[in-house]
Amino acid sequence: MATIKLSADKIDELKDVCKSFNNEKGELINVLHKAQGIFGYLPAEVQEIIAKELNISVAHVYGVVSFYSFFTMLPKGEHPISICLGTACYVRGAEKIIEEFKRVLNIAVGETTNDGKFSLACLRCVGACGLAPVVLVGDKVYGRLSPDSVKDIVAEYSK
Amino acid sequence: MTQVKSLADLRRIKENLQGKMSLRENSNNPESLVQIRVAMATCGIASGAKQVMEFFIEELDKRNIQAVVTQTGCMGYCFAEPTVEITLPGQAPVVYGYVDINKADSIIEKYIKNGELVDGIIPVNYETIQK
Amino acid sequence: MAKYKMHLLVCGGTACHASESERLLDTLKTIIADKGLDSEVQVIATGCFGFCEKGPIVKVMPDNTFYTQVTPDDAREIIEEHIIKGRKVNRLLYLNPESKEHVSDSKHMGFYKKQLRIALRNCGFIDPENIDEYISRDGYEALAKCLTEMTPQQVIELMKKSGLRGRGGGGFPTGLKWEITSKSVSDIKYVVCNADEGDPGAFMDRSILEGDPHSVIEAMAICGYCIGASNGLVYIRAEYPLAIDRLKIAIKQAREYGLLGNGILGTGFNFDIELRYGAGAFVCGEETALIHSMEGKRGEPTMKPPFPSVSGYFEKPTNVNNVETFANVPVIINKGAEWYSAIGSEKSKGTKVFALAGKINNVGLIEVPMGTTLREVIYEIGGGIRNGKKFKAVQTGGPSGGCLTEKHLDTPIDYDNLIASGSMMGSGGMIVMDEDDCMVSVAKFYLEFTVEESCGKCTPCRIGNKRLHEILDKLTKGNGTMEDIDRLKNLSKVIKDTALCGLGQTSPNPVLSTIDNFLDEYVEHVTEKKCRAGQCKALMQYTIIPDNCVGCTACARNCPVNAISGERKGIHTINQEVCIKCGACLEKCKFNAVVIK
Amino acid sequence: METIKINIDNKIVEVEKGTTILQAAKKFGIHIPTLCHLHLHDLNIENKPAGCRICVVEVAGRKNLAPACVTECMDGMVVNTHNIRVLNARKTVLELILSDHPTDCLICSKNGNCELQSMAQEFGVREIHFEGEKSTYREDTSPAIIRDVDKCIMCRRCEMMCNEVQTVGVLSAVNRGFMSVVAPAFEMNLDHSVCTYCGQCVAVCPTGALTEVDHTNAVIRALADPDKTVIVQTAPAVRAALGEEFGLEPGTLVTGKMAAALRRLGFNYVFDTDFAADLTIMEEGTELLDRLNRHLNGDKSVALPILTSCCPGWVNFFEHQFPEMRDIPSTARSPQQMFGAIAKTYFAEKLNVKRENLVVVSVMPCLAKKFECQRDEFKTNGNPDVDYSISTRELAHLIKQLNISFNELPEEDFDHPLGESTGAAVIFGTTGGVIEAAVRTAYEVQTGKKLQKIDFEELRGMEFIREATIDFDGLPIRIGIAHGLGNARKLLEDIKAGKSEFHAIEIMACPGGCIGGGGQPLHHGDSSIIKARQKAIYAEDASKTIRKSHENPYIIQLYKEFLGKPCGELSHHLLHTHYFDKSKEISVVE
Repeated sequence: MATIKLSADKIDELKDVCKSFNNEKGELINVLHKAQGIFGYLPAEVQEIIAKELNISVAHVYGVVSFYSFFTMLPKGEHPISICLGTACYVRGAEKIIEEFKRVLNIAVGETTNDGKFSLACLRCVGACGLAPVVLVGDKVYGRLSPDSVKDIVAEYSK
Repeated sequence: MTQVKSLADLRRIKENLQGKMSLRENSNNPESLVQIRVAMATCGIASGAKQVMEFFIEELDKRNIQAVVTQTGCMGYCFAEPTVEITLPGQAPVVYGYVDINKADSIIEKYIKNGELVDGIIPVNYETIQK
Repeated sequence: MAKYKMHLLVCGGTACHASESERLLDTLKTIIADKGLDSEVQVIATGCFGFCEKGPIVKVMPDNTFYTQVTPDDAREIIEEHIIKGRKVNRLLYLNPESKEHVSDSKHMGFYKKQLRIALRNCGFIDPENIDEYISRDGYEALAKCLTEMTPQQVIELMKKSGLRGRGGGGFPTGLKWEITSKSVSDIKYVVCNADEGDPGAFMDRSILEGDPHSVIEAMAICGYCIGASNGLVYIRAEYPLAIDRLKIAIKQAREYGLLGNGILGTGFNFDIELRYGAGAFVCGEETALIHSMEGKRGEPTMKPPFPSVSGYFEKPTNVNNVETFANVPVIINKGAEWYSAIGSEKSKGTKVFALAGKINNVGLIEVPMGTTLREVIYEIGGGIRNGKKFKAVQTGGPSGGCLTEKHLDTPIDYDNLIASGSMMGSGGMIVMDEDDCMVSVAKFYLEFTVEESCGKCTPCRIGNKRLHEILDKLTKGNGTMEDIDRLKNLSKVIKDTALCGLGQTSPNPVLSTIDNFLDEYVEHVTEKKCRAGQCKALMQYTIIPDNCVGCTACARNCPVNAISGERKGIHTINQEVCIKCGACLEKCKFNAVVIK
Repeated sequence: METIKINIDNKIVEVEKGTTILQAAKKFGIHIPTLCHLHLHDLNIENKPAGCRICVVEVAGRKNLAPACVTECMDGMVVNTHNIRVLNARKTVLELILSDHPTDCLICSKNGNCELQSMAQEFGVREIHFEGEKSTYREDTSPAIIRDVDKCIMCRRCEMMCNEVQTVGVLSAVNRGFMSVVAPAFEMNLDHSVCTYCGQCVAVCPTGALTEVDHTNAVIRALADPDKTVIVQTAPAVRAALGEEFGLEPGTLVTGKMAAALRRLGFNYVFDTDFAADLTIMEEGTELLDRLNRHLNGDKSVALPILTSCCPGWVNFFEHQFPEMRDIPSTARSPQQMFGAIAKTYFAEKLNVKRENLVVVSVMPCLAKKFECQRDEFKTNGNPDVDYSISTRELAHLIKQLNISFNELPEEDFDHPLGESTGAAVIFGTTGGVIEAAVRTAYEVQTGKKLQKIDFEELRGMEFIREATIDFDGLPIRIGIAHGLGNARKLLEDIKAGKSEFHAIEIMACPGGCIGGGGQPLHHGDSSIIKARQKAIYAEDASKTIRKSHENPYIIQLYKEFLGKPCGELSHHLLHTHYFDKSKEISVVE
């Protein structure tokens, strides 16, 4: 028997989530959203439990998780930074913003800083094109950025 | 909560509401009913519309100006967020762009109190269908 | 209360700014003060009027006089004639290009009628979290009318007559879609609202949901009534938390008012709405993929037929429309099909919302009647190109669309014209590009997007687009050959011809349209190893002109990779092997010694 | 039936409504190439994701080319299957696939048997006009199956088999776009998954992405070792399919040639798994009757129905997915393992050879057998009862490698004592065969009467789930049969829900039973081949003089000399097994 390592209350919380969706397999994506809300990411163990609760194969769950860019199997930083790469942001210099974040945080896109504070990701269009280029820190939107403003944003969360 | 059970119900509610709104507009006491709409879509909020809205609510209260401050959706002027529309009683609405706390302050002091326009008006460039 | 009798509004937009609007403002203020009118007349700067071609602009309030191309030298005449004597300065008035008459009151200027807000009618007007404000603007009147005065078939006929076509990109006639779904026999049917706006650079659906969620709810219920469905689903991007919140509030309020739920408006009609969340997959904008995603599966499209109208969500007949399409519905019902079909062009009725972005002054959400030209949108609404740069192209239709150029500026925008020009309507993103944008890089940018968003199911999209992207990458690095350009064209055609879904079938459009319109730029990248926009780093070389270099060491000190050497007061040189082309030296050099080749 | 007319390549033809362009073309002799499409008519299994886009054709009036595999014919449709637009598109698509495919065909285990390779040959591809990144993945070697997914072309056939037919759910498309590939959860190796090693994924893979673990070299080495006595056993389904590898018509029985070939390969003794199949009937039949009679006598502690246990894919399946029901299947080991156990005890003693020096090789239509023979419970002091299990395909390779002209071989017999078998044993190779064999023996043992009719037609066929009631001289015995694990799942769920009224159920993991096993010559989508093999199996049974297991003289002798009685103590030790709970448990870690 293989064992899965998660704390008891988290498992219960997860099972409750599944139950709140009547353990229906059609609700998989909703369940995954909630699960990512609880754990911050979707480790293999969480996917195993969801598969079991919804009576679907783990491969199916993983197939779905790995399909959608919103889901991640890696823990994000305390302050996840997402840089919008929509067209509007692209033509207004989003690439330079990415370069600056990479330089300031000394990590590549998809990585988390050693202290676990920041992680860097790219996303497609948050629909705030009027403010391009745009960056999200957690849920907060920062717009009209220039490479110079990167340091200030990082400083705001470094305290 | 009102349940709308029929078309007649719906029309009654509407008339009521419209009555209230025109009452607002044609009030005998115009100073007390300045209307302020803050565009609170993602773009607006991201550029600080929430703080601006809170400022208006608190300051108008403090400064004893009776006004209705409401949120609304995107006015379309994304380049100039946060945007705020001010309607003084009996006058055409005026949209201000790039409204931060300072700008909001001068809007209250100059425009709302004195009818003096403030820099940064966004000319309305569209027609909206009337209902 | 009004302290001032008159206001002079001077456009302070970027374009007007460039044409000395600031000096104009100062001049006006000075003269007003000189004349002692400063207690009666206020001069203020405003945001852009959007009419930058004719800037700088001065508007006199309250009489709405609109002066165009005003120079500082005109200031005195305006004040002395108009303000003091009350006589309008005719030569500065806007000249109606058709009637050749001067227009004195700006309310009569065609320009103000360029935009007509139908789908956006309530955005920026009502409080989206207050159902009463929606009702006071005739909200739910259309639903009530349908339920109590019309049969489903009558509503469908009305929709068909209105000429409304799907606003999500495909342009399928909405009424016809409803009719097909209504004719599918099934105990359960679904109304789905596609709010998975994934087109980078388009955000009208988000704005509508954030600004006027009830219009979508009402329209979905009307659709449910027509097709015989009592279940509605909104498939919405998880990246739109505010829209989700507003929609949830709206649904709750509608339920409390009995406008959703059982026995709506005292009739036997039941309808309710649930939310389903997207999870970051552009392909889920395609309706079959969207349905699979709602079923908890990978968002892979399947072949049509069967169409969702026949077999959709859990194999039940499903009507999928996008947010903007739905937002038009209640107005059409209220004002009638004739009213609606009178707006727009012959085959494309009504208005279209565009998200205007990129190198344009007035970035924002606009709504124009179908048939408006690109020129009107870019120069009269969008305020022209930023920083006085030269217009190069406008990209419509997102990753499925193409780049249109100067020669397309006077093309009326509608579904068919855009396709004929090698682009498409898409969901309405409109990205304006200027001379600093490299067209090969733009094509590469879109292909990078498609490669990342391809679901991987069919070969042409999975591997073909990857190869397209690789060839484009090769070109931008200066390693391309003329055969590569041919290969791009041929492969693009095969991908269009063979890909499984709409995403794949349209993904080569950015490549084809840029090759069509900017072949010389492609060729330059190959034969001259040159990128005229200066965007392709690999093709750039930063060098120092010895004659201009004074040896201040600023460049060397700021070079992040120590590629610059030279003694203080001596001539500096850049080691091309090491240079990463970041441009820091160029920025820091005060003597114009650093140049890009 | 409503018919419609279409114009295909300038020929007006009439087809039934609902026919696809591909089907219509085939009917009128037009071969449209396909890659992802797979239709096993006789098994009602179809894979048509319309993903590869090789089968595109031009339909007049349509903007894009249409995939023939899923596009239904419409009245008046004008189709062109081979104009320049179509040919250019197909070739480009094929080149795209090849541009993301290793070009090591010469050393690929699918060389000469690869659908992609044949297509490149047919299309006359001489140059790949696209070059670029190729997807690379870690190779995954499990006890039975090798996944070399660099060679995956995303046809999704394996995924369909694993999920829709077998409902095992190990494989799924993962990631997206260029990175997408079919893999187990978390892209872990198969041996970390609930894979049953049924090998149906391998059986349908058009390329070398999924292949069996090859033991031919190990067998050659053992045969060359002078210290070893090497014996071989061949499963019943092998003889009905091996000929295909040598160009013989599907359904050609090659029992005699196969025995001859094995002898020429150098095996010291050429035996038959069929012998062990007869032994299985003795053990399993006895267990069935024991459970049945106890049940009839009111013993509620006895679980019924009894389920067959000869199929290792099936055993893996219930250990992973229905562990709580692991007391229901018969405890009898599979014929392969019974053979091994007898060979390494009874026969080793007879030869006076130490078990370590006796090498048992099995030739199986199956890949799960490779896993089964490695199970710890089938080893004594680390030495397995069966040393190597090779597939029908591997045997063909061995024969070819050792320069044996198979088709010219004489017909030879198996050796004694472990080579003698009855007709009952032969039919183990097809769905319904094990239970029919069991019925033949159980009937006579239970009733004490001779069967009037040995053929139980009611138990035969290809329907996925079959049921029949056999009259045991007044006692109605309810029999269920399922092949394909998805159908097994349905029966198990019925049992779990208490809805099942069967006394005995036969389950085979592979559609068709062992004749359709994962180790058989590749059918490349032609399911009539599987039917032909089934026919051959029944023909062999009919040709046998002895057709009931309990009448096999060598089995009688084995019990007399060695085992004592069926389900006796020694049998229990050598011929029975127990099952494990292999489900993942969620245990709490604070």
